Amino acid sequence: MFYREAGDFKTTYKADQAIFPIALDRWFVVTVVLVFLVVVPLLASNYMLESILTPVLILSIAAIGLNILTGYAGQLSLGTGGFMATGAYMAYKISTAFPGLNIVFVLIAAGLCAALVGIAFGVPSLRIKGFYLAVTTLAAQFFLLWLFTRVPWFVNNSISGVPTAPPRKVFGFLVSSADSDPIDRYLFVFIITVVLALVAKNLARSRIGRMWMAIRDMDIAAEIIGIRPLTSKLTAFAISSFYCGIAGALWSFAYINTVEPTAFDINRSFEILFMVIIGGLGSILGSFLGAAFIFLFPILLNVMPGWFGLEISVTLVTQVELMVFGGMMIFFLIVEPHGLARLWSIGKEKLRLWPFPH
Amino acid sequence: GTQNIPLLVYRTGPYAANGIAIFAGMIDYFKLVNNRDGGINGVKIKYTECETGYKTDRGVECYDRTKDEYGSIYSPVSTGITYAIIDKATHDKIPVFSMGYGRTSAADGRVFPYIFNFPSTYWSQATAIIRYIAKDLGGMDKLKGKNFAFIYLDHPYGKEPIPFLDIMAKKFGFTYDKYPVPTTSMTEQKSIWLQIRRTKPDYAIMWGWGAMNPTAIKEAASIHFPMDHFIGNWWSGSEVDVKAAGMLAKGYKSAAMHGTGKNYPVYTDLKKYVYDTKQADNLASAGDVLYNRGLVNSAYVVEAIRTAMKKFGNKPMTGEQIRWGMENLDVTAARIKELGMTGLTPPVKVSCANHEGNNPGIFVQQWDGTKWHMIGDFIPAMSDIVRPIVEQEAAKYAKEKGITPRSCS
Amino acid sequence: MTTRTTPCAGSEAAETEVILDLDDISLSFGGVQALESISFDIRRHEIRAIIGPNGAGKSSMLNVINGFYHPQKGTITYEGVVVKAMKPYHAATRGIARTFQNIALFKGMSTLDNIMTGRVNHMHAGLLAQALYIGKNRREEIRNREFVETIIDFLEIQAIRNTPVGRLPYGLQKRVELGRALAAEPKLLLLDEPMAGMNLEEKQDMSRFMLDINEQYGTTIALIEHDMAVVMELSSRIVVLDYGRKLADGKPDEIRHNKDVIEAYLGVAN
Amino acid sequence: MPRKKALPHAVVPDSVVAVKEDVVAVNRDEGSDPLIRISNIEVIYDHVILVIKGVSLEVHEGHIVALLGANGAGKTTTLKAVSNLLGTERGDVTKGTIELRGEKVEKMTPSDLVNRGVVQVMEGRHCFEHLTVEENLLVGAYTRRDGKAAIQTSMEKVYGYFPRLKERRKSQAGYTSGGEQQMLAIGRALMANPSVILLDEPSMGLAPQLVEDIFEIVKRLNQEQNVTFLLAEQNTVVALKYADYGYILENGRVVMDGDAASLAENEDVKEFYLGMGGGDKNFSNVKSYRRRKRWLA
Amino acid sequence: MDMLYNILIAPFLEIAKSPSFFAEVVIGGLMSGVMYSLVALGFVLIFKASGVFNFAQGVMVLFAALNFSGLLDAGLSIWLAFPLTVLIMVLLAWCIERLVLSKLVNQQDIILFMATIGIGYFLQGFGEFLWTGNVRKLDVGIPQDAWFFGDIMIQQSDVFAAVVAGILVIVLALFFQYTRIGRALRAVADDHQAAMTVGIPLRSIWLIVWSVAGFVALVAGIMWGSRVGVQFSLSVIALKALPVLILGGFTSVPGAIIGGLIIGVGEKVAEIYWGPLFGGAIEEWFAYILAMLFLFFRPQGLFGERIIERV
Ligand SMILES: Nc1ncnc2c1ncn2[C@@H]1O[C@H](COP(=O)(O)OP(=O)(O)OP(=O)(O)O)[C@@H](O)[C@H]1O
Ligand SMILES: Nc1ncnc2c1ncn2[C@@H]1O[C@H](COP(=O)(O)OP(=O)(O)OP(=O)(O)O)[C@@H](O)[C@H]1O
Ligand SMILES: [Mg+2]
Ligand SMILES: [Mg+2]
Repeated sequence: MFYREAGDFKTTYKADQAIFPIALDRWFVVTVVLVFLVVVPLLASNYMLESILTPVLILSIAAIGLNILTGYAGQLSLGTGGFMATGAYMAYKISTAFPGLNIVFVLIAAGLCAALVGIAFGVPSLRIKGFYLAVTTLAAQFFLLWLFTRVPWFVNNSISGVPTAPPRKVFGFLVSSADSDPIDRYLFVFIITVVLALVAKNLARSRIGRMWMAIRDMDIAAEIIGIRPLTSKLTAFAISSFYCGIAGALWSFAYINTVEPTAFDINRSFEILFMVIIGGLGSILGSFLGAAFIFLFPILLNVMPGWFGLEISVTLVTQVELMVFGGMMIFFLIVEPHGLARLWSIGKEKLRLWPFPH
Repeated sequence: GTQNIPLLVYRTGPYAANGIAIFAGMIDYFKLVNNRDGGINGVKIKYTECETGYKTDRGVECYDRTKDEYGSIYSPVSTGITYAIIDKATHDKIPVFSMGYGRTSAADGRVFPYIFNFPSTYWSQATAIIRYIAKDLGGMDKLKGKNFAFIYLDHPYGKEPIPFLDIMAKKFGFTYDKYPVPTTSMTEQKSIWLQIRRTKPDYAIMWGWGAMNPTAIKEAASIHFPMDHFIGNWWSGSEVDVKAAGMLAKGYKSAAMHGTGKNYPVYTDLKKYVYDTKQADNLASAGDVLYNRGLVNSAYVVEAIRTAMKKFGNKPMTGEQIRWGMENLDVTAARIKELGMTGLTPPVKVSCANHEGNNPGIFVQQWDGTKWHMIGDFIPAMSDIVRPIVEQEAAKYAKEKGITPRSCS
Repeated sequence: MTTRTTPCAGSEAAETEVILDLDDISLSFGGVQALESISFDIRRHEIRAIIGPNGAGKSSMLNVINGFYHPQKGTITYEGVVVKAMKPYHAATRGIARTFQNIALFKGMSTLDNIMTGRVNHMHAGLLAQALYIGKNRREEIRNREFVETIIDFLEIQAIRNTPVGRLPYGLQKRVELGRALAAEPKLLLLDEPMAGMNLEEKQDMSRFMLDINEQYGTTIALIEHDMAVVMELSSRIVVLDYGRKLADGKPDEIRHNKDVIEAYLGVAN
Repeated sequence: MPRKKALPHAVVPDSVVAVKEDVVAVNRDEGSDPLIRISNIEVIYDHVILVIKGVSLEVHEGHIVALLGANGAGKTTTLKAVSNLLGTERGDVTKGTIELRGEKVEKMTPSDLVNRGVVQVMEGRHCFEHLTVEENLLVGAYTRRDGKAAIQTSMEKVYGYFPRLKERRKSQAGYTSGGEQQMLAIGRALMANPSVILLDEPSMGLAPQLVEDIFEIVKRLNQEQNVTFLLAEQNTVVALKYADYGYILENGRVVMDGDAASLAENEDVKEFYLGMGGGDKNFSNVKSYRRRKRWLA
Repeated sequence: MDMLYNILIAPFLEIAKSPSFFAEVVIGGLMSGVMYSLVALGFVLIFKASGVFNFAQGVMVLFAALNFSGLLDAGLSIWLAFPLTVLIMVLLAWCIERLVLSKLVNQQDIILFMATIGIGYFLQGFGEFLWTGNVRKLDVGIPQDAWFFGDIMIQQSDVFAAVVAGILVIVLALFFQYTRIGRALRAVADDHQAAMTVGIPLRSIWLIVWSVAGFVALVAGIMWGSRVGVQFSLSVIALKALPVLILGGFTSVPGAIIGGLIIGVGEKVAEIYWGPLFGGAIEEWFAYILAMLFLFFRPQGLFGERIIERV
């Protein structure tokens, strides 16, 4: 009864096809965005902004990227880290090669590089499917990281191979490197995230999104009704990698400040995959929920004993963290295999029926 | 108040074995200072741990989480995390003490006022190892025409010495082959050792960490590589690296920045004030190479704080004040004796321009199948070739970041 | 579209041109000869039934027509052009749509989206327009949505517009699948047992839909169905397959009384 | 409806066809406890979708009970509730009980049920794609302990029912035609030597004479081995012809039940399920917008 | 031109120059291939039986080895520690079946896949919790020295591992071939629901299979552990087993061995003769690329079951 769509009539298809057709949803989303845009920067501590919100947002972008590929187009990928690394290294390369170039364009260019790489590694998906494909995407993961550590050109021959992100400005605000104000950095990342999320949502509800989902749900039937597997799969790989590339670049530029290979290793690929699955395959909202959950949950477990004044050794906490984390993942999968996003919508449905059980 | 100190630790994950020993040493020393002396000049040390699992992003998050309350000085014991927090710490005016790891060019204190990497950097260490080999061979001129194998972790850490090996190879006329070991398959080195068996290098030098080390040592032993011609750096020379191979590893050598074993007066105090009161963090590792490294690390930190207190008074020091203490640190032989660490750690003196300390170089230790033994004397680094490159790299960094190096004169 | 008096369009169809001509088609899988020198044609605007016992090769025939299987022998002429080694999506772009015997809907998508996918080849907005949902894409989405809504109305599935099809009961899924095929505005519609799993009333509905499609849009239909009452009444001509061979071909009345067909397929009870 | 035999597909002995009605009656023991008793169950999918709203029904030993109803009425769901497969579809029996010979089925796993002789033929075939036809049949006999020879005999019997399967026995089930898969699904269930069979739309996708054959087999098993059937079927004409008792489901509720014969006489059933009411109904001139009568709106 | 010469010709000249070394490389490759196969075998078992891509297999190797060496360190004899560890693995299988798999019947593959990763996390934390993150030495008397046949060196431990792997594969292959369960497993992998309707008890089937996989993990853990010590990185070997797995085909026991041998030889030869041209460590990705190219021609792997594509 709290959540209702009744009385919310639509008279045109235009209205019905709006991004959030239900008024309550629309207001909710707008409010959330405004809160994060205005209220949060005013109230949140620097730690909150730079170590919690910023990385969660960046990971959300990567999760959206992978969700496009795995959740929408159904191509399981374990190469996310590699595509993120491509974005990070190319962003570094481009921004040092053209110091005057606005960072927004640097990001786009880096994303495009990642997209190209994504297409190259997406080609096998035309023949190889399911877990077989998943394993071959590891080739992208390992090959790309190998490439970036092996070829000094990518890091401008820096001896350590771990260059620091150069300081870059947007509208006069410093948004990358350690000297930038956490608020500026956060807002920069936030705006990019919102834009990319909107774009992803738009793609998902357009022709291309339906093509992806068709390929995902039944590729043979999709081909028979006129969907070309080649274009749909490769666009999925390209766009997904574009997102991951931007996420990787932001990770290096706006979060850890260095361009280093271990930030994009295989564990990162898995981490993003968890986010997508715990959040909900094929859901943009889920990407955010998943990113927040997977990133924050371990931190929460770490700091929680402190709140209760418990003196537990960090080692024990970490071991317990792994156990609880693993357990929670299984728990969530059992409770709702379709992820947090589905839990959310079931919650809404229950609210709609409330106080009646059905 | 208390002197708050953050510890970015890792006791889980792939490098847990190393972390367990090293952080036990660090913590036990703080406990010792608290229990024996009632803190540093009466200011008790309060440390907080944050588990990083050796992961860079977790390290950054730990840094951010701890820096407001505890941000006085960081020793992450991870080159990756060090790199990631160099800029942040500089911005936040918190010193980073990367003792014998991290960014080598940070030894130039003019460009990196907050980063310290004494008693020695990777580059210095590499030159000292070559110097040791030369000594072993009977003179620098004997290096000519020799061939070495360089086995390293394929990671920023492992790659640091490569430019220097290149420079020295040219300078002294030796050649060397590079064998990277990927972080994802540290335990699979068959092809490397097959190649080494074929090329039969005169010496093998290793820059390894974690599971890579024991694997390499075992493989070397099983191809019957002469173990006394196999030399690791000081992150490849602890008990966890050789124990798995046991007697097979007999003869294996490694660089060391400090002494091994428990035969130092400080251990008497440790036993009395820490172990016997059942406060030891991990008693099993006491006396291990990495445990001693932790002790030394903490001792330097404590001495730096003490130095700072001389100037700023006996109260908890801020990051900036500790930085001053680090920069004016002068641990003399006499002071080392007072600390009960004679033989455990060599003297070091840091200056504004030189954050590597005035005395870079290595000891060499050898595994006898059950224990590490120090062999020979301290081997100084070739600072004459290291320092110019340090300055050159630092200048390059300064230019890239738009930093004007401060003046130290 | 009120009451129909003429049974079907069959009689006129006889005079119209041939839309699809299959000549001497043979298809085998390893040892199984699924089709053996089959020839028949389909004329524009007719309802052509393909019947035969289980495993006779009916579905395989449809697969050959839309390029999913490539026959080892024989020629396919579609709208006067010989087609060779056609990919399934080529068939779709040329106006051949179909439904499947084992429902092949996109389970994770809503009814609406499923039907909208049928229109992929009628939409052309660029990637950027789709990303921003502006201009051409928005107009296209709305235009096609309108078209799809007419299909939804036509098939009377308004109520399940937004239900994920995985949750629908079998019969409704069949209906949605028909909708998806219709959305492509096909010239030739291949229906593989569209009425399996339906009760009488639903079959009647389905029949009505097919006739309306055939009449309103002039769509040619190739129909596989095991319910003889339906086949006999709807189709203009029937081809009978029996384990890869063509057993008979002709008007319903001829087939009904064909001895071979009765023996092989219909049984005397019918 | 005496049928001529000599059809190549299924050889059903005449004796089976010529069942006398009074023989049927003798077998029925109405007074005893039912074999399957479903009392007032409610099923919810996905925590929120209520599809069965208080269905009660009984199946007595040796009966053939038909579940009829339109698409989406809840037949499949009811059958799955009995065989305890709902859990795997995120469905839940939230109210009511289902008992098999007085035992609650919710405590049993599906394989326990098979061990008690209850086998289900699922809607939509569900063959093991990668196994050959023959292997599928052998897996069907998984629970049997009476030896290879007995299983072989059963297999021959199944091949006797469905000669087409024998021809295709070496090919992977995934590559057989729809109808062949349907035969396989039924044949596989028979391999378990069940005493109760839950049949979900057995006639779907089968050629007309095979439909009759299938029901003849049902009848014969019922007669000769006293196998009990609960079947969901769209083909109402045939279903009511062979069943003893019928339930009509609509929208998750039982709207009518009774002896098959009396149901077949019911005017509404006649009109909506048998297509016999309202005069000349056929497929080519159905009225476009016909008011549907429903028991429940 | 030079580049082409270096890539296309020089390595072969080198091979020709020293055939005995080449032989050694090949043998070395075969041996490490066997070691991968041991891990891959566990994957195959579980995939074959339930269609679950068990990513926790690597951690199970670690967990088994940790328990085994932990018990040995606690003073138990091998003859006691081994059956005890087997028991622990069976118990683990039971827990996994009870708490995880039985709740996820009939879910999408990817969900089950994720669940196994969750299991992996749990086990890793649990293993470290029980036995700490220290490196443990494992010595069960597997000979660690090498034999020299003229120029060619063969490690005794490799030969030992190969023999053990061979026995394991034969036993498992026979098990799948000649038992009723073998067929039932394949049925389960195809369709959980249908398998239940024919009376296959998923519970006990899964218990059996996971127990056997746990046993295989223990064997792999002992082999690997006595080589490199029992430590966290054992769980990472699983990554190396993946290309082996897809090359051989997910569902084939012999495929795991053949795939292992191909990958082992391929990557060693590539690393030694071509690696230096690219700065080394091409092993890291070579196996994946090799497997990928291979799959292009046979999407189901060497011995995998044909992927059924039908409408
Ligand atoms: N997995 C599911 N999730 C959600 N709803 C479902 C699910 N399965 C079935 N339903 C819903 O339950 C209702 C009953 O479905 P069921 O399949 O039992 O009908 P049926 O009588 O067997 O129909 P049909 O004759 O078409 O097979 C339908 O409205 C359907 O939408
Ligand atoms: N891809 C394939 N590989 C092997 N055999 C196949 C393949 N496709 C079809 N067949 C075989 O070809 C024969 C014809 O199959 P088809 O599906 O065309 O039959 P159908 O006439 O549609 O039968 P039904 O009425 O049962 O659907 C069957 O025996 C089937 O097993
Ligand atoms: Mg068919
Ligand atoms: Mg049904």
